[in-house]
Amino acid sequence: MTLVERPLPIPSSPMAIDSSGFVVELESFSGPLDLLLHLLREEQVDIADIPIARIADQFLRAIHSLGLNQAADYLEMASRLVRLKVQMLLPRREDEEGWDDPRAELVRRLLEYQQTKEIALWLGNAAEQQSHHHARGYLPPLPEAPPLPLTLDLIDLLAAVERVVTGIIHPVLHRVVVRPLDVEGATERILAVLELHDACDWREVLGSNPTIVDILSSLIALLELARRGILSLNQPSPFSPLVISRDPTRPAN
Amino acid sequence: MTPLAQLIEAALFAADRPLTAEELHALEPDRSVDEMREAVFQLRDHYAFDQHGVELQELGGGYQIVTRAVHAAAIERAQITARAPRLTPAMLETLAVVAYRQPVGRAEVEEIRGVSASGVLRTLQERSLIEVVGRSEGLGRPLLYGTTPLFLELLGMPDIVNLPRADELAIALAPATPEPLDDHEAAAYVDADA
Amino acid sequence: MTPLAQLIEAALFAADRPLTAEELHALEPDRSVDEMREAVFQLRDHYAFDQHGVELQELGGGYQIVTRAVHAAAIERAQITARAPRLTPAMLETLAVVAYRQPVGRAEVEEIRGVSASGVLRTLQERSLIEVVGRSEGLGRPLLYGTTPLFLELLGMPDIVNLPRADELAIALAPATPEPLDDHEAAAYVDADA
Repeated sequence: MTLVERPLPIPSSPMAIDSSGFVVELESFSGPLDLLLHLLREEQVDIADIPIARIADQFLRAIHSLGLNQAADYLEMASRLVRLKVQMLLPRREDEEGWDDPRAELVRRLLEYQQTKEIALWLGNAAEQQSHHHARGYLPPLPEAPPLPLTLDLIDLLAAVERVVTGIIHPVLHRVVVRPLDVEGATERILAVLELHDACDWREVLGSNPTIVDILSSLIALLELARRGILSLNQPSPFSPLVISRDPTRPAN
Repeated sequence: MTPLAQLIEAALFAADRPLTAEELHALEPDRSVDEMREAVFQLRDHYAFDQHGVELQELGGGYQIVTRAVHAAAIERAQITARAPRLTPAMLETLAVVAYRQPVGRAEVEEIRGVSASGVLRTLQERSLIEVVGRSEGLGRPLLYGTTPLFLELLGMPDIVNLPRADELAIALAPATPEPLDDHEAAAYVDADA
Repeated sequence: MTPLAQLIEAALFAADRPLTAEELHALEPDRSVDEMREAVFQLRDHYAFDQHGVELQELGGGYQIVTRAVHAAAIERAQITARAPRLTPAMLETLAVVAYRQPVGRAEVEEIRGVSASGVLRTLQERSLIEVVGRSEGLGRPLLYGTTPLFLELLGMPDIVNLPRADELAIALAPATPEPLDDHEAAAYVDADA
């Protein structure tokens, strides 16, 4: 895929620009796939070769102004796009055979959805045409006759049960389990290692038999220390180990 | 038929009430009311001359196309105009609640469906699909409803126990708040990582 | 017009929906269904030949008299009757999926459209454009939906087979798509980098 960055095109209708960036009127879209197709059309790119990174960024920007009733559907698509973006950005080994394009599933869904939209357009036109024909307006009163037997079947009744049940609002309880991360301890451990060495390997700061909590604590500590300029993180080449080095301008205490 | 008679035929057909000559005039404001009236008579004569199954009647100062009386008996016999009345969604939903929760009071039906239920309950009662089966012990001793033998008959079921059990339905009717992870499981989950 | 065509005209005028040849047969059980059908076509030809304001359409497996499209503008301008409310894009897309995949469950509709579908399915059901046609064998035995005769009536179609075939559409689905990376492989792929 091409990762050549072009300046973002000025979004045209149904997008509108305001001072805070651009705002999408999501009412104009019938769902995340519709919005995605719109962005692809704006970019004039082939569905079969989607520039995922750029489209994912635009999608995230577009849903920024989302009304909350549809949020879940759009956010789910956003997370898919971000995941695809990550998969596309991961370097590939030269010797890798038969690499499956992670975008294939999205492409299939977009094509299927595009076909659905085409049918919907056809149906809409047919309904529009037929709306020019009016049926009989006046209906004669029913003749005085014994009422016909009611019709009731199990499928109708069960459909009604489902409608009732889905209409009931259940309070949804989430229990968040707090996992204690020891970022301070990890920070101390990393600084202690860097006291002794100018540079070290990621594994050296973890200690022996690290738990997932240790790994996460160390990762956050490393990122925080890098952000504060106390150390720098480097990966010399794809797939090589990460090198953690003390900021050369800061002498070891 | 002249174009004006065609237009009048279409309008009288689509209208749900007799139309006066003035109302018909709105169809073609360029023509006079008299011209419209003349075209109406042309349509009437056409129906009579060609022996149509319908005729044009003057009713309450307006005009209307009606079926000729001679066909009324055959149409009624074939019951073509009547549809077997189907239950509305509101009736079905109320019936669903009563079937699965009986004996059940109005308040509970309203709480589950989120709308007032007195009208629908009365209609269902009039149609003999539900009946009063007792009174609750609660405040004001409200009436309790249950389904009738006719209800089972319409569903072709020998007994109420033949209804699919609630736990066989996609989502169980029973009060179903999703069980949160209990403390024991949560603890086990954390331990597994350690 | 023949007496049989007259009777059919009267019956079609009195009905609020398309009538099938079998329903019309109940008007004159002594005649054959084929004879009834022939008389229907005679009526249709009469309307066309005499340039009536109405025409006979084949809709949803039956026959119905409707006004000719050329008069629609005048009828609506004169406020004699209103046009049916338009279908929203969400409703049209959902109808497209149901029409081509029926019988189809809610999950499949949601998978194709990428949005939750329970609200729009319910609306279409309340407008009698789709109906429950059965239950799937799958987990939870979800309800399956199909289109109704009213759906065909609304689109002016005699039968569901009159929908365009998939290969007549501009975008035909690719016959085979490669399997996407599944979670397991994706995880292994990331691990290889560590």
